[in-house]
Amino acid sequence: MGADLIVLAQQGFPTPMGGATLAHYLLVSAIMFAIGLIGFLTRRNLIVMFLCTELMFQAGGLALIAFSRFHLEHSGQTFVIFVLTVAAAEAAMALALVVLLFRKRESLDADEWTEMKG
Amino acid sequence: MNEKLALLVPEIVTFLTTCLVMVIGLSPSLPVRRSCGLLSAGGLLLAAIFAVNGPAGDGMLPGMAPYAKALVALVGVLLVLLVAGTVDREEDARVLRGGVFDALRTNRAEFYAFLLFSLTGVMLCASATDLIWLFLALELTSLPTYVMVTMSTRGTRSQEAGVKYFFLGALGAAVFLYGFALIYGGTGSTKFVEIASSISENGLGPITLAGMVLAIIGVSFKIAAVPMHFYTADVYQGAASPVTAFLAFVPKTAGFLSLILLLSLVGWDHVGHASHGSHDATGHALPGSLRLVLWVMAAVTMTVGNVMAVVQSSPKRVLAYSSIAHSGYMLVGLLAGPGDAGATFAHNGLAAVLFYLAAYGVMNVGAFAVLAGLERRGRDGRPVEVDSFDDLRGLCATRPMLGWTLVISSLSLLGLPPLLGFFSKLPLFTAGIAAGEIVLVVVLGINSAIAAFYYLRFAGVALLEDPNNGPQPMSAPFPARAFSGFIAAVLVVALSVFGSGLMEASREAAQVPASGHNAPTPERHEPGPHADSGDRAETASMRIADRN
Amino acid sequence: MTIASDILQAVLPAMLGAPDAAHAPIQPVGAGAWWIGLIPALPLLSCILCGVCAAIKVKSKLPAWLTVLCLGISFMLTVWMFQQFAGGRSVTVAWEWINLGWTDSQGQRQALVANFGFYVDSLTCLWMLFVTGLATLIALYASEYMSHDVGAGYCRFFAAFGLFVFSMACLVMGDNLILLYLGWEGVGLCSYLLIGYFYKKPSAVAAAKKAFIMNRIGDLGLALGVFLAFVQFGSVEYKVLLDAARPYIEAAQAGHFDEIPFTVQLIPILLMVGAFGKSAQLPLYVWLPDAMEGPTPVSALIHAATMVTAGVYLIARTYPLFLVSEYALPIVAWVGALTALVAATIGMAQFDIKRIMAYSTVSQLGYMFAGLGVLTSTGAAFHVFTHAFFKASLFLACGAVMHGFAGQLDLRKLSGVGFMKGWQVVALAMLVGCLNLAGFPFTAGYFSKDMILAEAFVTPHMAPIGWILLLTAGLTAYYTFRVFFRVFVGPKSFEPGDEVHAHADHAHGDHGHGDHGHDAHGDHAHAADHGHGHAAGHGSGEFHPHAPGWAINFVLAALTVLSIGAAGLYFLGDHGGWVAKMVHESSANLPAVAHDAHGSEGHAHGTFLGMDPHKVMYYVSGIVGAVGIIIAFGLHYLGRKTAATANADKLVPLLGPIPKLAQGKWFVDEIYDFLIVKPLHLVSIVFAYVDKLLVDGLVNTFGWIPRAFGSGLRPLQGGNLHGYAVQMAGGVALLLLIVFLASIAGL
Amino acid sequence: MELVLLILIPLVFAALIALRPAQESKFLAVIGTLLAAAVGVNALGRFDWGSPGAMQLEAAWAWLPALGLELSVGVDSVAMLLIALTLLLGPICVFCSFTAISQKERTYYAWLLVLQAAMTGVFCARDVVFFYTCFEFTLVPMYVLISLFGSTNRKAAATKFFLYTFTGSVITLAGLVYVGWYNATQLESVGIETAGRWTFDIGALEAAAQAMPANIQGWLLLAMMCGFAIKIPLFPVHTWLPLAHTEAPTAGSVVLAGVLLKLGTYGMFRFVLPFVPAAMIEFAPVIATLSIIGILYGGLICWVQTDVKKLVAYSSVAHLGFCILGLASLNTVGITGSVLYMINHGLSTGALFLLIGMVYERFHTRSMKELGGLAAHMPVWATFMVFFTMASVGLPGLNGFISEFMCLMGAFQAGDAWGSLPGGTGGSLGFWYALIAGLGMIVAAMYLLYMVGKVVWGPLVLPAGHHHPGHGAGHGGGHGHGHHDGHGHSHGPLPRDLCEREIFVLLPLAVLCLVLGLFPQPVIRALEPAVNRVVETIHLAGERPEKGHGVQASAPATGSAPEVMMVSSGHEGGGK
Repeated sequence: MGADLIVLAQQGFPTPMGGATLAHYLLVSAIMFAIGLIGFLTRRNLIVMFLCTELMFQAGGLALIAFSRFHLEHSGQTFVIFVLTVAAAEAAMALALVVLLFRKRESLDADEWTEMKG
Repeated sequence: MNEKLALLVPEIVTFLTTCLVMVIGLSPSLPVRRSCGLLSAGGLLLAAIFAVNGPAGDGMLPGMAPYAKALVALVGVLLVLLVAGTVDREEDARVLRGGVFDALRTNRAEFYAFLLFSLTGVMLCASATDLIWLFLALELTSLPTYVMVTMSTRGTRSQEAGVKYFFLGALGAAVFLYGFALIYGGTGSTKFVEIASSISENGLGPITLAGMVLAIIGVSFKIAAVPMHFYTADVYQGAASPVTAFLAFVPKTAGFLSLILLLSLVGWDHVGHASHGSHDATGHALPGSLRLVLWVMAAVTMTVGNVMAVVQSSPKRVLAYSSIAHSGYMLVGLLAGPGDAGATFAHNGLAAVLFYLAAYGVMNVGAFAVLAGLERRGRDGRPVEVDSFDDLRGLCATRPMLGWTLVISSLSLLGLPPLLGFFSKLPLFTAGIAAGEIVLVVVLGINSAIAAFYYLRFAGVALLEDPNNGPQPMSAPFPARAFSGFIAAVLVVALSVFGSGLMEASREAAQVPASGHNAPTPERHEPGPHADSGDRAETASMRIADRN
Repeated sequence: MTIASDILQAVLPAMLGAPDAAHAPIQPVGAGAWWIGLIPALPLLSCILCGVCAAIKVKSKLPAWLTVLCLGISFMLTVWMFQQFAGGRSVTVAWEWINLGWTDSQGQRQALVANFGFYVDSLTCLWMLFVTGLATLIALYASEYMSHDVGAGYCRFFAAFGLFVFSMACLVMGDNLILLYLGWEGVGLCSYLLIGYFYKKPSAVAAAKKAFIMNRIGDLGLALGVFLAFVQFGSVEYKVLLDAARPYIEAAQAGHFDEIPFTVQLIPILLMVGAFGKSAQLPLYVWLPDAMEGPTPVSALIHAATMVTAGVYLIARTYPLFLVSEYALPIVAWVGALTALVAATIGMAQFDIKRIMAYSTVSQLGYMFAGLGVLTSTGAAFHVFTHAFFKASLFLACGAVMHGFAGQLDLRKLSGVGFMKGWQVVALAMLVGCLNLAGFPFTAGYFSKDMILAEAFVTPHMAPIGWILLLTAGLTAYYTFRVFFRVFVGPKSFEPGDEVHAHADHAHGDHGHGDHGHDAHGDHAHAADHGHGHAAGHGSGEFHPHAPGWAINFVLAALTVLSIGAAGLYFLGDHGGWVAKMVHESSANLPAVAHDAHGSEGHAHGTFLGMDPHKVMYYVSGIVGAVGIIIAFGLHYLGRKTAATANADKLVPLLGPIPKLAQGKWFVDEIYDFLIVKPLHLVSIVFAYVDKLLVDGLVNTFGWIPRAFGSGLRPLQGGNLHGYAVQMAGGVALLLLIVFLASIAGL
Repeated sequence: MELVLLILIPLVFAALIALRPAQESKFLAVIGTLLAAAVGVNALGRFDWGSPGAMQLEAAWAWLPALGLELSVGVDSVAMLLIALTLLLGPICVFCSFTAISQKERTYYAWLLVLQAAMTGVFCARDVVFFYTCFEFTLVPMYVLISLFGSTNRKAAATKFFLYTFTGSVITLAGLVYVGWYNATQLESVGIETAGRWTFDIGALEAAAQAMPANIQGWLLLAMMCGFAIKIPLFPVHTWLPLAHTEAPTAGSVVLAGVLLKLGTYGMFRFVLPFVPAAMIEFAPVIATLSIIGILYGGLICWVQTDVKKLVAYSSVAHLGFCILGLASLNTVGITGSVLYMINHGLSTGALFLLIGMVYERFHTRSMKELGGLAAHMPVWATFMVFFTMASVGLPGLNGFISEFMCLMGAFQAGDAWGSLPGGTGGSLGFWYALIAGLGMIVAAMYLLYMVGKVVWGPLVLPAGHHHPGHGAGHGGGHGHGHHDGHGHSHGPLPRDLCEREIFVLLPLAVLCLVLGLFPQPVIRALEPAVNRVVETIHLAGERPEKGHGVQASAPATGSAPEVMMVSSGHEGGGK
């Protein structure tokens, strides 16, 4: 499996793109995802956490675009548009939620909300 | 384009109802506002009728779309009845007392609209033919539920539930989105048919495999399967009971429909990968690694759900964990797959899952309707939910209808014959055994026994204990809630006698077209009586061919 | 080559006294008459009638008369049966009891058939005659003896009495081993019920329980024997079984025991265990002395005359099976002889006259077994027959004493009873009984004992048994007359017992009255209450022994006559008398050997000090008996001034610990208790704890595991968003790892 | 149709009881059970006793056909007799509860009737799932009865009872479903008529299961025994029983001992023996050993109990051990004995529980330390007690004997040493099994007589607070005043000794004990063909141990060498 991945990663895009291969894009995408995840896991501020999820979404978006380019196929790009839309909707909700929560606790610390457990 | 629209009539009907409800809900007239629920129910019924009479879908499992839509719409009706009075209770009371109506302070329109949106999302999941579609449908299912949870009560618990649900949900969504991206990357298409043919031609490459795994895990957030289950108990407990019932059914259904679709991209007929009993020469199984993932998930999910439920003291948390366990059971069906082409209901794991979803929806409504049908005065004089077994004591004596609903629902959830729960678990047994997953079936059996411990507690508390000496819980002033529970209880009994039609329907719904990527193994003959499903599969494949 | 084959070779020809029996072909099994079924049915009817009496609360002697009537008719029918069917073989099937068939691996149809049917031959008649006859007499005796208990207890007594006779009839008349087993356990039940008749006495309850359980041990052997007999021969019916064993007898006679299948040889060894239990042989004899807790008529009928001879009957009935086993009869002989000796030694040291009689019963049963073992089934049967009469009469005499002296049975507290007013019949009956038991010349007991003794010396390798039995005969004479000389003659003196049931003890069994003691005295054991109350009421010296009434005297007289008359049976017919004839006509006969000479020449195989035992044993045993009586006379009569002391007391210190041990019954009960009962009880307690802690604990552990898991997992649900997210991410990673590893592994 | 009525009538009356006022419930229950009994008598009459081995009175309705279920009923003589036992105990349980149950009567009687319906259903089911449904559904009424009407520790007992038996039977279901799958998919090529179709018909599955290779049969045996052994209960999975019995109300104990335990043994008879004969042959020694351990171990534990009811409860463990020993002997005598044992144990132990319940109702204790010598206090009761104890001990002439004797005899016959003797059947048990199990007869006498000796005989002991009606005058004045029934007692309607109703409840049982002890032949004759059918199945399986696929017997040509090798290696595997 690993070997396949490397082969795939070393394939250039169908048309030259400044030497950047699919692997580079995927790597960036993965790093973005990882940063988002780590941020989500480590930060306590709800807004930052939300932004981290956005980062993860966009990592997926980046991968989609890269693949779309790789396959010379547009549906991946279409997908990204929808992802962005959804992300926007989520952002709206997140903000509303954050505001609501802030009103209750005067804080955006996610760890304030541990009433229910077990 | 037009033929596609015909497939979407139920969704469209639901959506139109949504629009209507959004408007109606803002009416200054209380009776009109109150008709939101009825209107939603009516719309859903209509959608169900269209779904039943409508054409089969054109996705991987053509039969699944109408079945799932009808199922979601009908259980949706029960849920609409159940959510009566969840929002706007104080506002209505204020208006009744002579207060001036303030459109900004009423949430009814949004609430019902979100509910219907979410249901629409599930329906769309069922008819998805494309990864993008599926993604959007899933998000459409989820996003409204975040809001519903948060606004379901005015307490901080709902908000806590909301924040946990939303953030973890977003994390899950990111995971399956990444998975979708990888699937796309591995196969070069977002269309299911093309993905499936790509996989069957080129095999399951590493990227596609990684994508599948991520997608499965991400979507399993919706079904509350381990390891994506952590939110479940807190969210279910924090949300108002009717909304909890909604959460336990709707996203779960969406999740399972999506999982079925995703797995159908790979197919269940990877000959030679099966490592189970050598006597089973059919070889109908998922690829080994996916099988392993699902196997582990199924076993761990049901076990974790059950053992956690055993130690809980809050009925809602018990039901939450049990909901996890039920997802674990259903994963067995998913793992078993559709069996041979034209397999009977008993061999078809997907049919078992689809039937189980229906059964679980009904039993679940019954159980939560009882919790929703009761309330207590809180310290501030506001009604609060009941969330302790003490409040359920002697319910059969004090409120026979609610009490017996609880007894029947919980015994059915337990899987006690001859109730519906048993007949929905039995196909999982049969399908699991047919797929050679005997160990998993035994695990399932033992888990049913563990589950008996806490379900018995529900039944025992309601039926056998004497009522509390202290202040009794009151009936919630919404007869619709108790009514929905009553219908659910009746259905639990009725379906265990007359459920064969539903089983047949779910079997047809779970037919994977024979013209798929892998021809059926020649030595297995097709039994005659199911020729019509073959026809349907053929038409579906023709349709696919046309489009291509 | 072996003991048994030698015995057979030597003795079989000798035993063929009656030439017709020797060469007669196997008689066909005829059909019996329907009324034979009435013989067991009538006692059952009396049982039911007594039950009805209890239900309608009859408060008269009606149950006794009903019982006597039914048993009397039954006896008459038995006599008729004897006239009609003795000498032949007939089967009367009352109804089909068990009939279960199957096809075996060879395709043969096999069936387990056991009918409620009655097999009548001479042996049956012999046994049934004294069973029903004695039962009738003893019922009559009991009608008076139990009169203190008129009411529910009376009904209970006679119901059990009737049931006993029914069971005994099934035992004796049953045409198959399973019906025998029914009777076997049925008599055990009645024995249990009757020993425990005074159920408020814990000792009676314990004795009853002991009797039942000891018998059950034997019953297990019997059951296994029945199983094996069925497995071997495919039937449990005598008509099949006894004939099926015949082919092997020839091999046995030729000494070729290796030609006889092991299973065939095992059958009698299993059956004999049952016989040992029922007939109180070593090592299962300990229940019988305790069984004397029951009313005396019960002791007389069940524990002396009839039930305990069932073991003898069983062996006699299945004698062909015993003959084909290499070791069965020698074992029987040895067990019998040792039992006879051990019981006699214990009997010598007891003071309770009823217990002495009980040990003498055990001892005499040992004689009978030894008789069977030394191949004189005739002697054994004859001894059973005579013993039934004289032992019944002895017991009933003891019972009369007990009845009259308020339960006093200690021979140190009674003296000169025979000289008191109204006690002459009792004393006479006692004397005759004692003479019989002691083997005084020309009594019935003398002849029957002689037969066994002589055969013991005749039979090769069995001489030690002869010596043991001879010694026992002397001991028997001694302890028998010890009782007689101390209790019935000598200075008049008595001390009444503490149980005055004759006057006021309506408590036994009459439920209505059972509890007065409680109100008055609190929680004392009940029987003790009564004792104290009445002893005080009667005061010292005011007690007047009441002499037996007409029923008791009549029965005693009748039995005395019968036990004297039984001697005459020896002279009826030739060569061993009437009993011998009866035995020869039955399954207990030693079958003929076709090929060799027979006649009295064969007797010379064994000798008694170089003489023909048959000729000298009459004198030897007579002398031994007389010596015993004389010793008893010297030690217990001569110079005795009081009831309590006698010359024998001076001897006691000389014998060291032996008298103490013998008086303590060699502490066999204690040894059993220590070796078996206590450990078993301990094991049971351990089991109870194991069950609670280990077995159930394991189950609870399984129940606890999910709970523990749940509690263990709970901390993971810490309520913290980050915690959840971390775990979710970890879970995803783990699953991906699994997939990765699985892919590498090639799944 | 009768059979369905037998299930429906109690259910209908249960519903009626639930709907009508509480005062009427006991009468409705009486009518319901008596009506069911009357229909049962009719069914007994309609049953063709000439061919008792065949399934009769059959009827079937479609039920969830998509799952292949059928609501099909039918009985052979074994089932018919067990149904008769159920129907007999039904009214008895109702009658014996008249005074014992004074609260929540509707709940009590309604569930009692539901229980009866479920039990009847088990015996007449011809469909595995229907069987299982009834089998499991008995748990609910029993759970309710124990936890509502039991004694102090009732909740725990009821829960344990439910969970323990439920857990086991789920595995049984898995096993049976496996057979269903095997029948539907694995048997197409071989000539079994019902194969290749998804069905749960017992007959069809029987044929399919017999065709399984030996190692799979072994697993199947294990799976089925999980449920049945717990229900029976076989050592070491018996611990729920003493607890449940001790806590259950009288009628509950009667039903539990009388019928519920028989569901397990009946399950073994109906499923284990005919389904997996080859495995049964292989594992008979194991099962027999467990049952013998149960006989001795349970018996000895009885011996040190102080609670009468617990003693009788443990005695059930011992008694059922005999029953299973009979089944494990795999021959006609043993299995017939076992089936008889099912009935006899129901009668005698049921009656013992009734008797203990009657005492408990009067004195509110079951401790042998607080009760003693009741023969003086309650002679009628004592008479019955001794009678039924003797039936339980296995006294010949009463019912217990025939069955116990035959069970032991069966075990004895099944000795390998005497396979060729006329009365031997061959097998893997034999002399030592019978001998050691036979020790159980002695132990039974020990503990039952110990109980009788304490409770019935001996000096009168009543619990504190239960003074016998005093006469005050002590001795002299007491004579002739013995029958002041109920005088001075605090517990209203009950006289000191048994009342007519109680005697009426016990009499039929006593009569049956006697009748079955003295005239068992009609029953034995009825059982013979049904049992022999099973025995022949086992026989066939035993004759061809080298051919795992029993069906190959009908098509001998297909038995190719490699297949035989595979199967025989599987055979070894199953043995582990």
